[in-house]
Amino acid sequence: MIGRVELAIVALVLIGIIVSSGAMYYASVTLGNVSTLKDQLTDLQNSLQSTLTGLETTLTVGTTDSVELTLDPAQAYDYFGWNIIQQIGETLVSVQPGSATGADFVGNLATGWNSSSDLKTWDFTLRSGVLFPDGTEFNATHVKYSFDRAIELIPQIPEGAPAGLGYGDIFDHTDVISKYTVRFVLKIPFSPLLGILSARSSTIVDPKYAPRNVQVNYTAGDARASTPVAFVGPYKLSEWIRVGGRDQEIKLDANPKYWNLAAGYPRIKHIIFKFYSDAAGLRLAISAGDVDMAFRHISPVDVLDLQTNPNVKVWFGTGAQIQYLCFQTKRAPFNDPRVRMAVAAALNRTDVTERVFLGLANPLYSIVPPGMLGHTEAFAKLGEANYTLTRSLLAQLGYNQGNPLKFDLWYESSGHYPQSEQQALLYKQALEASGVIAVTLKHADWASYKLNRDNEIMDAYVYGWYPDYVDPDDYAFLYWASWLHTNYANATQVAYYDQARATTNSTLRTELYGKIDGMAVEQCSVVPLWVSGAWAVTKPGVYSIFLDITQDMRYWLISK
Amino acid sequence: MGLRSYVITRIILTIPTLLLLLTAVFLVMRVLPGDPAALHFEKKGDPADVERLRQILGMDKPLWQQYINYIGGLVDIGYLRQHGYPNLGKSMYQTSEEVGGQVFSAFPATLELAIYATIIASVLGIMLGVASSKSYGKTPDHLIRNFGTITYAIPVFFLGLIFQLIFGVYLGWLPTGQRISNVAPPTTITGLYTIDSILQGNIIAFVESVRALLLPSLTLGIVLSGVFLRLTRANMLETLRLEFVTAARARGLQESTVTYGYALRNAFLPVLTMMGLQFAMLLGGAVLTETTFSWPGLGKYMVDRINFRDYTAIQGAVVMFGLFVTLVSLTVDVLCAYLDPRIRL
Amino acid sequence: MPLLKIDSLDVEYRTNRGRIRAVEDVSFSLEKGEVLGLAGESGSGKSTLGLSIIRLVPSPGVIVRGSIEIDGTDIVKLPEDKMRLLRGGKVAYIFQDPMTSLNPVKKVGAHFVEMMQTHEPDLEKKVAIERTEKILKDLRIPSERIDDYPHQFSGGMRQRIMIGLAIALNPDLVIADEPTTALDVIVQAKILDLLASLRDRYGMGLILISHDLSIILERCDKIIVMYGGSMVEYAPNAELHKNPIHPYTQALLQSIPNIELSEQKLSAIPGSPPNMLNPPKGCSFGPRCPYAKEQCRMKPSLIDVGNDHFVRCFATGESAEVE
Amino acid sequence: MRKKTTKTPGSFSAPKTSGSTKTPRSFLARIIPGLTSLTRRGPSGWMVTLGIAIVLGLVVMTAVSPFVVPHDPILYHGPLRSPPSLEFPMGTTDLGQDMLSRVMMGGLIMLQVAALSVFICFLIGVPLGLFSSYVGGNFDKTVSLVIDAVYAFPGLVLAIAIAAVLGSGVINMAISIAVVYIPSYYRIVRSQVLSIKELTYVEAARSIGAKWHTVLYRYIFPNVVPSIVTVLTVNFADAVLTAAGLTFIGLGVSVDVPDWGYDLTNGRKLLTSGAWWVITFPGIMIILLALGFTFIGEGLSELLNPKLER
Repeated sequence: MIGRVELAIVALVLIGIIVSSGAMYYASVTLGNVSTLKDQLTDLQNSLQSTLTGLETTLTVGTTDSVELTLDPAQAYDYFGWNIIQQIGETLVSVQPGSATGADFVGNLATGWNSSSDLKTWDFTLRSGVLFPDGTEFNATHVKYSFDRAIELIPQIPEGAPAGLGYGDIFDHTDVISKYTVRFVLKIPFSPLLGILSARSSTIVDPKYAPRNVQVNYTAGDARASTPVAFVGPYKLSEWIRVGGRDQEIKLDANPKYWNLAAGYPRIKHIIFKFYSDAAGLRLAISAGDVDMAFRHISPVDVLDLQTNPNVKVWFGTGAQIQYLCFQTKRAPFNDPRVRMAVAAALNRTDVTERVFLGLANPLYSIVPPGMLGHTEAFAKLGEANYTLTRSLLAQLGYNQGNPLKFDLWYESSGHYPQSEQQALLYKQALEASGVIAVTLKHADWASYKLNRDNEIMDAYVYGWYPDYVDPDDYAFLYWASWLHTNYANATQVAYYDQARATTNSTLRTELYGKIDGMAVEQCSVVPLWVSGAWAVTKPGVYSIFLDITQDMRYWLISK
Repeated sequence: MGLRSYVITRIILTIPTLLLLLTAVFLVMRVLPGDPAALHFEKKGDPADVERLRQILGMDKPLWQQYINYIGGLVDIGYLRQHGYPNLGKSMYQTSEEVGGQVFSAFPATLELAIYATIIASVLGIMLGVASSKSYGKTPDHLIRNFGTITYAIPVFFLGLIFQLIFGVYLGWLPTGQRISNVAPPTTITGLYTIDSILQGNIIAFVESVRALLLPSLTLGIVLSGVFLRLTRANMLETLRLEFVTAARARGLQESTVTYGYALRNAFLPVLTMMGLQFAMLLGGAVLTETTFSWPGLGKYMVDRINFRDYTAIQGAVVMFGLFVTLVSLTVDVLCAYLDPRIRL
Repeated sequence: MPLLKIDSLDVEYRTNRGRIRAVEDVSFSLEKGEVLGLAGESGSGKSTLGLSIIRLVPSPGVIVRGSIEIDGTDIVKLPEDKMRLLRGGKVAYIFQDPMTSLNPVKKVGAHFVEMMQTHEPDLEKKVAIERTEKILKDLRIPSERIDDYPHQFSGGMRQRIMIGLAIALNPDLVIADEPTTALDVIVQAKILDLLASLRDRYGMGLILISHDLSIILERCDKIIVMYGGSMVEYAPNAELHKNPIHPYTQALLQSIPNIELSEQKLSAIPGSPPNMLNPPKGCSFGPRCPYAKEQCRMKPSLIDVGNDHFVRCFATGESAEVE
Repeated sequence: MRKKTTKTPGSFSAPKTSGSTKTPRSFLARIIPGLTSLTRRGPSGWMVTLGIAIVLGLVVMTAVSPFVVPHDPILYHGPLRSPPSLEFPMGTTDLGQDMLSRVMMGGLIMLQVAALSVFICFLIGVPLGLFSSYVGGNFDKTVSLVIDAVYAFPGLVLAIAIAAVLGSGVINMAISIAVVYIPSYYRIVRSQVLSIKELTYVEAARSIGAKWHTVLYRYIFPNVVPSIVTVLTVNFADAVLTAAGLTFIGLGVSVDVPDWGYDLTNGRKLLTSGAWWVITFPGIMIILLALGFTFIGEGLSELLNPKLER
């Protein structure tokens, strides 16, 4: 009826579509993911499949996470990347699912191990008959190759996991003793080695896809080429789509050559990951039944809300993610331990865990999270919102109502940490309630936050930590970690730390970590704040989810 | 002059504008507080590493040279042919990744949203505009005008949130995020899910992608319909008072023919021209809409990267937006030229 | 029965600033083949009168009283859809400005085809086009220009096209509203001749609206002189010419340059047309009338002075000796 | 008889339509009573009055709120996420803060940003427009080219990019918004000047040797004022919305200042658990503020050039 008017609109739209389609098609061709008929068919199949509910063979998982950059063990240092690597690859040893302390190690690709008395030479007997997809049998050379590669790449990838975990300072070299025996020779006595070896950065790679001196990155349209990990794990990475550097779709298929097939793993044949960019979207997806399981990050509010929802099941577990308050100790006011202690005493952790995390996190009084060896309640000594102590300490230094202690409290504002704004606000309130402290809240996005930290311009700032491996060794050093730029150093504490590394005697280690905590309370260079809980939400029909202290999600154990 | 020569001159005219735009973006992005390269590192800000990053990003060179490389990269056809996207440099946050690739992978989402929003906005806006101009000064006219004014004052993301609240949370009818849910996305051909799914005869995917599109495009469309409404109304009122409209009536033509074939048909050209300009506004709204509906498009990409101070990425996104807008306004002008017989001789 | 019969017609514009009487107590009738002239200054309501005959008085305007009968049917109460088919079909209207009265984005031919098909829905496009070409030929417009756009024609051609559109469905009545005002003198003559010839050919009734009395005098059989919305004088051409009664008519005639008599003094009419928002009481010409007297404060009625001559003035008696 | 001139909206019009006959002074002289008798000017007048009322209302509310709010918008700690009730008419946030108090005080940031950015725009856009269009030539050409390039670009995208570079905070927000809206001032001023420049009384002024700046500010500027006023008010609305947008994507101010934009962003997290009140009320306030300015703007523009008056 409109005639040329319609024509105009339609033409406008069409031209837009055509032009861009041209460009996009061009892009897709040159990127090499031209859709073949087969692709389309499997695609149709998938869509049909996953719309039919109650298919035992597929588990759809929703998450707000995303692989940060790569699935290359020599680089990946983010939770989700590690989680995927764990599904598709294998380490020599791993922590027994459900382990309370995270210290019960079982062999995966290794069947046995022993260390020299000085803890500098470790021999591992390898499992025989483990096959790569192409039929090659896994052997000691693969182990050597993997570790040599990881360590060689450190200078190239200073922000990678092996660098972060200090492989360079720990490993001297790796020897192939026999086809099924490999020896690690260390630079230092290192008791938590099993922990390191269970970390994803120690995943065995497939030389065919893992060039010796180049990091492997995402290649659009070719899942296999996108990761160097040797597909000896329970699953294979069969699809990986990224858009704008963020995951859009990941599909895992059961590995027909998995060494532990006999035990009936993996229980579920296909895992499909759906990526939501915020907790709200994920929460809606699980309550609408769009996904079988929602893991990381359903917000505490939603979790409590979902607990009353009969259509879903909420799983709770042990958390090991901690946050702590750092002080810039190189200048006033925090160059004085008493000031730091005064602030530490005025903190009100419970208020935060109750109001911000609604009880899904717990106050932390030791840098080592509960459950792990060497966890203490040291900081409880300073009390919660213990204003009498605060006032008396600050009084000695001439701070009072009229002349309060003034400083900037910094928080990260781009969602890198959960609800950091609200936390900061409550910390400020608690501190100012003492009447002798005046806090100025400052915030920065994650990148600038790190820059500020390195430039040491922040008086006090909140930071977080996540376990690389389940051992106090991965936590205790935070008190003086150089990259935190607190400029706090304490030879005694470091000495204790090294001693603890040099012994397997757990009572002794417990004692040593206890001492470190004890001194930390006096020094307050870094003050533990809280340790998170862990939770996952699933449909009622999903079983055997282990949320243990390792924080690992082991998809191959899950059944529905 | 023929249509062709008009088009050519029009294209030539856009070049300086584009160049200016690119330069502006470049300058803004280089006037940074702090050292972008140093931002990258989680643990150690080791100067050597920072230097390495600088080299990767070519920031060790003097500014003018960086500028040359930047412009040069954009017009590097060889690179384009090899990768299928222009050279926008490497991402600061994911140094191994090409910004061009990331931007191009995110663009279709934005394009699809923009297209459907434009359709909704223009159809809604024009229809209402015509209606109100026909009932000038009467109640419907006032109602429609107020609607227009209010849409103008609603923050697009607020409307989006309300829609999510109603249709997502309470009624649970429509997905509140993502381009497609429940099923795997169709294989990439155009990158527009609705088109691709049809091309592949994948009905489920089509339905799902439309469901996902509904809320975002409605939000954006409604907010922008106000502008189109206003334009249409004003131009209609102008045209309705011209003599040829009365003459048409005097020839006994149906009122609908007079309204659309005569009045709107003539009022439409200026409206269309303005639409070209408004498209920029639409893209602005798209950024917020994408953030609200976690729509994996260019806007969301840009907002995400702000958190990482990934300036090369932000720059790339902004450039892409610029190119898009230029392309559209070009198309619109050419379309007007084609539709207006008076230009065509 | 007359082709057009208007009886005591009142038309008002109802603006938010008050009511404007644009046409007041107008009555006349017109036979087929007759040419009626409507003369008067701009704002005298002649255009409104013309438009009210096809019931297209612009928006705030309404016909408040009286009847307009075309072939005996009163169109004032006619339902809109019937009225619509009357327009262009039985009654055609030609507008003042040919430049703006064609749709600039429509081909000339399309105007014709569209119109024909609206009135004869089952008419094939082919036939319509053939007819159009024929009409254009009659108007001496090369038929291959059927696919040109209006802006490609000269003013005179466009007016011919408008006329073509008017007669396309050979109507019984054509209303030409200042058809030549926008054109230069030579073209003017051509257009008027064309109208005349068409009238002779098709024998339709023609209403010629113009502010230019001279045109009316040389083209029309009957003449209505309008002032301030009411018809002040109504007479056959010759009668009016030799015996104009109303002072206004006289004044108008005075102001026409006359070729015959040399040194004749042209007189302009003093004062300005009435403000229709609050018109003068009584005779609307009163304020400007040289002969105004007490009684003129009352409204004069239309008086028949014999041989089809009607005048709205108290001066009917004496006026003769004024000359 | 004498003609009565009835005062019509038409006579209260922009120089574009009637500037040639009016000298600037008489025009300004006419604008005052015009504004005082707004409501007698039909719907447009009502619009303006309503708009002014809304804006003033919100400003006053923000100004007095610190003294009248029931609770401290930041520190108060009530029940978490409780829906609207007698005690908390607008409910509470996830931290148990009283929404009513937050809504009452939350306008400050918006108003500051909007005002500041409009001020900057005005300060740069208007003189630039006046000057470049008056002198014309290459200077004018170049400036116009640059301005048009900026104008053609998605405003919000640009604002975001700039804000991302500058970082958060009131002033930075204001600057990034200003950059986006300067063109609209420049363009309107320029188009106006170009038309007025040629008018007889300006020519006259020039011919009697008035200095260029005198001509610019005594003769031309006053005639541009009305259109500037219109742009200004509309721009206010835009600034408010853009500011809200920037806050929404996390380029806003710190958490210890009550702000509508922040509540909207934060409330989004609570949406899924059905806490509608945290976003709804601040949202409405933002809409009201923007609406107020829009009303003023639209009303004015119709009063100033009543094209469509029949």
